[in-house]
Amino acid sequence: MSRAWVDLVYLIAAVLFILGLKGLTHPRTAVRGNLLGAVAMLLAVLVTLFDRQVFGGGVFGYTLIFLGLVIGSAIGVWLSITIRLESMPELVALFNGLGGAASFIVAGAYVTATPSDETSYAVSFATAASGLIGAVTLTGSLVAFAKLAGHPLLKRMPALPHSTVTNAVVGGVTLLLAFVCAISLSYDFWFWLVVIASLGLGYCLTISIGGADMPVVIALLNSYSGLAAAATGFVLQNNVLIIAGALVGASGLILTNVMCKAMNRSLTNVLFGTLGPTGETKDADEVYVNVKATGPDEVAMLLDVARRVVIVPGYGMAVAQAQHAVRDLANFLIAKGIEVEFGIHPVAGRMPGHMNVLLAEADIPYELLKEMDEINTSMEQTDVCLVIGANDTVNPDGRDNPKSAIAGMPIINADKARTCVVIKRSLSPGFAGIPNPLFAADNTLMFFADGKQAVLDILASLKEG
Amino acid sequence: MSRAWVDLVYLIAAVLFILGLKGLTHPRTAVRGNLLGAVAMLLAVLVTLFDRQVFGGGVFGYTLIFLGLVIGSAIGVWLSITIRLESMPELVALFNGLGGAASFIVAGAYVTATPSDETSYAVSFATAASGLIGAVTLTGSLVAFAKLAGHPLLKRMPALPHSTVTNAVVGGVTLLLAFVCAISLSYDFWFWLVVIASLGLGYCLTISIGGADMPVVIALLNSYSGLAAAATGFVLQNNVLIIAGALVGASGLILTNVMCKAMNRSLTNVLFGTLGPTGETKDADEVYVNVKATGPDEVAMLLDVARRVVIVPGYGMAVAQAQHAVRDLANFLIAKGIEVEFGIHPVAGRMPGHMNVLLAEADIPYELLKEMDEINTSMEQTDVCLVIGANDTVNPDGRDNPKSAIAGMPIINADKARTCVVIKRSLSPGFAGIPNPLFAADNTLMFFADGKQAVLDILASLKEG
Amino acid sequence: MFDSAFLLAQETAAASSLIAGLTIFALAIFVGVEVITKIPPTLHTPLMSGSNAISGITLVGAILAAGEYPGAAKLLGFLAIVLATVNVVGGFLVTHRMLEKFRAR
Amino acid sequence: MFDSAFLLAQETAAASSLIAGLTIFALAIFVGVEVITKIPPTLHTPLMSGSNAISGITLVGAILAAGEYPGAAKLLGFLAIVLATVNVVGGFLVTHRMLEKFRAR
Ligand SMILES: NC(=O)c1ccc[n+]([C@@H]2O[C@H](COP(=O)([O-])OP(=O)(O)OC[C@H]3O[C@@H](n4cnc5c(N)ncnc54)[C@H](OP(=O)(O)O)[C@@H]3O)[C@@H](O)[C@H]2O)c1
Ligand SMILES: NC(=O)c1ccc[n+]([C@@H]2O[C@H](COP(=O)([O-])OP(=O)(O)OC[C@H]3O[C@@H](n4cnc5c(N)ncnc54)[C@H](OP(=O)(O)O)[C@@H]3O)[C@@H](O)[C@H]2O)c1
Repeated sequence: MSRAWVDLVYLIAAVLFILGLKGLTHPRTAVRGNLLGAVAMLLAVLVTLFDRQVFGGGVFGYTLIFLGLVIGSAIGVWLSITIRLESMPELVALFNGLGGAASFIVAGAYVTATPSDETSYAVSFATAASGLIGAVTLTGSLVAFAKLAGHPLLKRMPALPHSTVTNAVVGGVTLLLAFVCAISLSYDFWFWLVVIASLGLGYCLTISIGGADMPVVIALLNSYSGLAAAATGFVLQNNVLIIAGALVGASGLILTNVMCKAMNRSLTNVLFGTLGPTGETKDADEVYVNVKATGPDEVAMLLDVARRVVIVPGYGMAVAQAQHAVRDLANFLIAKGIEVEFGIHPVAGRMPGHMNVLLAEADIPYELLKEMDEINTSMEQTDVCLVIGANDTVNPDGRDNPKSAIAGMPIINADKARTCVVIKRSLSPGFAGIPNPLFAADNTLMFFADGKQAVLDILASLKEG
Repeated sequence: MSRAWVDLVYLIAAVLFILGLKGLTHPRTAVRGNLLGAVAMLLAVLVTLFDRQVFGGGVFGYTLIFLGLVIGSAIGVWLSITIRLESMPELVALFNGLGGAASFIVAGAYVTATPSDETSYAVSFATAASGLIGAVTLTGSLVAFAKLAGHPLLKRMPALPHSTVTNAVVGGVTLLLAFVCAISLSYDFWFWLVVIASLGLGYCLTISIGGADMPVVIALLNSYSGLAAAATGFVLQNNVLIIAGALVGASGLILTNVMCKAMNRSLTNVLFGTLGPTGETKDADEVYVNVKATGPDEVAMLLDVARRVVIVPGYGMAVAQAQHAVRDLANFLIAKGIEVEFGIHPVAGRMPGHMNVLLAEADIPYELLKEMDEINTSMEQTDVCLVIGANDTVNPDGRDNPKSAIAGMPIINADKARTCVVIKRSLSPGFAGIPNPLFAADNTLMFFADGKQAVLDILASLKEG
Repeated sequence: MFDSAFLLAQETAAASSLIAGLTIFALAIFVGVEVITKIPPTLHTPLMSGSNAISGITLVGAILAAGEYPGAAKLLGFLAIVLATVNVVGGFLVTHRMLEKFRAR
Repeated sequence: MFDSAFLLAQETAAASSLIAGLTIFALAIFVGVEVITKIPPTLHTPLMSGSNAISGITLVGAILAAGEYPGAAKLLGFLAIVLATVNVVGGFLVTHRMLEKFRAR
C-alpha cells in the first residue's frame, strides 16, 4: 500500500486510541475503552505489515517480523496470566521498561541503516531524544521493578554514595552527549554512546529513591515511555507514534501530579528528597501512651448497634488480601439495614486507585466507594469508622500538625467518627515511618491482628450474637 | 521567512487559540481568554506578512494588504462600538457571513491563480468544500441577520413555495456541482458555479425557518464558518487555518446541540420542521379561565414577608431592558436579609447565555445565577418566584403534558414555589406560540405591565411601605 | 512518461499532506469538543461571538492570496482581507465588551 | 553547487515535516490532558497499565525497521518487535483482567 493509505489507517487508529481513553472515564465503558485501544493497536500493526517498505523487505523480513510477534505475544500472555493483581505495579514497571527499550532500539536501527548524508537536524535531534529517554526508561523501570518485587539481586546492587552529586554528573554528561549527537549528522557512534550513558543515568536516578515512592516513579517512567515512542515517531516521521506517545506522555504526567498532590509533596522532593521522621516529630513512645486494644466481640457489638459505618481500607488490606472478607462483612451489615460506605484516599495502597481495583475484584459496587472529600463531609454522622490496614492516610498529623513530616497531606478524618476501630498487626508505622496519634485517641480502639483474619472474626462474632 | 519558521509561529498561534478557549471556561479568566485569542490572531497575521511568498508579491501586494486591513478594522471597530448588546445575535450572524465569504473568496483566488495542472484531487476536493460551505454560510447568515434585525428588505423577499421540495432540489444540484468540481482538475469554471448554487442554497435553507429559531441556525452557521476556514486551510495546506477552523466548527456544533437539547427538539426538526400549536394543545380561552391579576403593592407585600425569592428572567426582560431595575430590586431585597437567587433556563431569551450577559451587564454577581437543575431542587422552599418576561421556559406543559407542542422541554418549576408572580404585558404567547397553564394556576398572580416599569413600581412600593 | 511519473509523485505528495491535514483536523476537533463542553452556559454568548472571531483566521489565507497571486486573484485576496478583518476585529472587540461586564465583579 | 541546493531543499522539507509533527504532538498532548483529567481516581490503576500498553505503539516502528532495513538494523528491529509486543499484549490483557472486575456489576 502506498504511504498515504497507510497514514489514513494510522489516523483511524489514533482516533480509536483517543476514544479508548475516553472510555476509561467511566467504569461502565472502561472495558470497551481498553478493547478499543487494543483494536487500534491491531489495526496499526496490520496496516504496517502491508506497507510498501515492509513489502520491499521480502520473505526474510516477514519471517523475522512474525517470529518477533509470536515470541513477544507468548511472553506477554504468559506474564499477564500468571501475575497476581497485587503485583500490578511491578508488572507495569517491567512493561514500561520494555516499551522504552523498544523505542530506542528502533531509533538505533534507523541510525544504523540510514547513511548520515540522508538525514537532517530535525531527525538527529529526535534520534538523540529517543535514545536518551528510551534508555533512561529501560534501566529506571528495571530498578523500580526490582525494588517492588524485592528482588534479591537488588541487595547486591551498590547504593550510590553522594547520590545527588553522582546524579548531577551522570546527568550532565548524558545531556552533553545527547547534544553532540543531535548536532552531528554522522551520529551513529554518538547515538550508542548516548544510549549507554542514559542506561547509567536511569539506574542512578532510581536506585536512591525510596521503595515506597516507586509508584510515583513508575507513573513518571510511564510518561517517559510515551515520550520515547513519540520521539521515535519524529525519527520515522510516523504520526501514529507521535500521537499515541503524546497521549501516554500526558497520562503519566497527570498521574504523577495526582499522586504528588495527594501526598502534598513536590516531584523534586520525591525524586531527590528524603522522607522520614524529622527532628520535630514526636517519637512513638510519646504518642502511644494511651492505646486501647479490642477484640472481635467488642467490635461486633459496636457494629451491631451502629446506623452508619464507614470502612477505610489501606495498604494493609492489600497485604492481607482481605478484600473478600471485607465484602462479606459489608454485605452482612447492609442486609441488617446499616448504611455502609467506603472512604477511599487517593494514595491509599501503593498505586493510584489501588483500593478501587481490589474492592472491584471483590465485587463491591462502586457506588459505595466515596472519594476522600465526599466521605469527610459525613464523617461526623458516622457511628463506627473501621480502618483496615490504613495508616498514613488517616493520620491526623497531616491535617493538624504543621511540623509533621506529612504536614499538609490531606487525610480521611477517621478520628471524627463517633468510634474508630483500627485493624492492623502492631503499632509499627506505615510508609511515611511516623507514629499516628489516631491510634491513641480517646475514641479509637485498636484491633491487633492480620486484616483478613480480624474481619472474619468480627463477622463470625456478628453472626453468632 | 522560510515556510518552516512561519509554520512554527502558526503552531504557537494555534496553541494560544486553544488556551484562549480554555480561558472561557470560567468567568474570571474569560477576558484573558479572549485576549489570548486576539493575540494569537495578531501573531498569525504578522508572521504571514513576513512570509516569503507575500514578500515576493512586492509593494503593490503590501499596499493592497494594508489597505484591506485598515478598511476592515475601521468597519469592525465601528460596528462593535455602535452595536447595542441586545443586538448581539444579529451582529454575530453578520460577522459569520463575512467570515464564510472570506473563506470561499480565498479558495476562489487560489483557483484563479493556480494552473489546473499544478493541482491535485486532494486540493480540488477541499476547494469544492470551501466554496460550498463558505457560500452557504454567507447567504444563510445574511438571511438570519435580516430576520433578526427585522429588516424591511425581508418583507420583500419571496417566501418559497413547497420549501422542502425546493430545498431538496437546490441542495441536490449544489452537491452535484460540488462533486463535479472536486473530480475535475480544471475546476476554475465549476468552482464559481458551485459558489453561485451554494449562495442560492444558503438562502433557501434559512428563509423558511422561523425567526425565533434563528439562534440555533446562527450557532450552526457559526460552525459552518469554521469548517469553511478549515476547508480553505486544506486548499492552502495551512495548518493554523485547519486548527482554528476545526475549533470553531466544534464550538458551533456543541452550541447547536445544547440549544436543541434544551428545547427538546432535534436539529432536523429545527431546520425543516415547523413548530406551533398542534391539534392536541388546548386553546388559550380554555386555559385562561381563572387568571388572577395583581399590582405593585400586592407584590411588594408578598416580597416584604418572604424569606426566599427566586427571580426567573426571560426574553421579555431583554425586550424591556429591565436588567438594571431588576438588579436594584434584588439588591434591595438582599439588604433586607431576604435570600435572592436567579433561575436561568439554558434557552431563556434568544441566544444561549442571553440572560447571563444581560445580568452581568447589570453587575449582578454570577454566584447568584443558578442553572435550571440547581434552582429546581430548591423551588419548593421558595416563598415568591418572580417571573419577568419568561413564558415557554416556565410552561408546566413541557414537563407534564406529553401532548403539548413543547412536551419534554425541561422547564424551571416556577409553579412549585409557594407564590408565583408573572410580569408580562398581556396573555399573548411566547416563542412557541402556545398558552401557558402557569398563568392560570391557583398560586400564580399576573402582573400585566412592561417588565422594566413593573419592577420599578414594585421597588417604589417596597421603599414606601 | 516523465510527465506522468512526475504527476504521480505530485499526487502522492498531495495525498500525504492531505492525510497530515486530516490528522491535524481530527485532533483539533477533539480538543475543541473537550474544551468547549467545559464552558458553562453563562459564557455561551461570548463563546459564540469569540469563536466567530476565531473563524476569521481565514484572514491569513487572504493575506497570502493578496500578496502572492497575480491579477484578478490579488483583488479577490484584497476583498477577502476586508471581509475577514471586519469579522476578526469586530468579533474580538464585541466579545471583549461583553466579557468586561462579567469581570466587573 | 547542485548538491548544496539539494541538501538545502532536503533540510527545508525535513523542517516542514518537523513542524507538522510538532503540531500533531502539541494537539495530542492537549487531547490527552483534557481526556485524562476526566478519568476518575477509581480507574487510575487500569489507566496506568492501559496507557502503558498504548506506549507499545513503537511496535509499528519496529516492524518497519525489521522489514525495511538491511543487516544489523534488521536484527535490532526484530529485538524491538519482541520487546514491544510483550508490552502491548501483556499491557492490554492485564488491563482487561483488571477492568473485568469493574464490569462484574
Ligand atoms: N497509592 C499510591 O499511589 C501511593 C504512591 C506512593 C506512595 N504512597 C504512600 O503509601 C501510603 C499509603 O497509606 P496507607 O494508609 O494506605 O498505608 P500505610 O500508611 O502504608 O500503612 C499500611 C499499614 O497496614 C498495616 N498492615 C500491613 N500488613 C497488614 C496485614 N496483613 N493486616 C493488617 N494490617 C496490615 C501496617 O501496619 P502493621 O505492620 O502494624 O500491620 C501499616 O501500618 C501513604 O503514605 C502514601 O503516601 C501511595
Ligand atoms: N435562548 C436561546 O438560545 C433560544 C434559541 C432558540 C429559541 N429559543 C426559544 O425562545 C424561548 C425563550 O423562552 P422565554 O421564556 O425566555 O421567552 P418567551 O417564551 O419567548 O416569552 C417571552 C415573553 O416575554 C414577554 N414580553 C415581551 N416583551 C416584554 C416586555 N417589554 N415586558 C414584559 N414582558 C415582555 C412576552 O409576553 P407579552 O407579549 O405578553 O409581554 C412573552 O410571552 C423558548 O421557547 C426557546 O425555545 C431560545
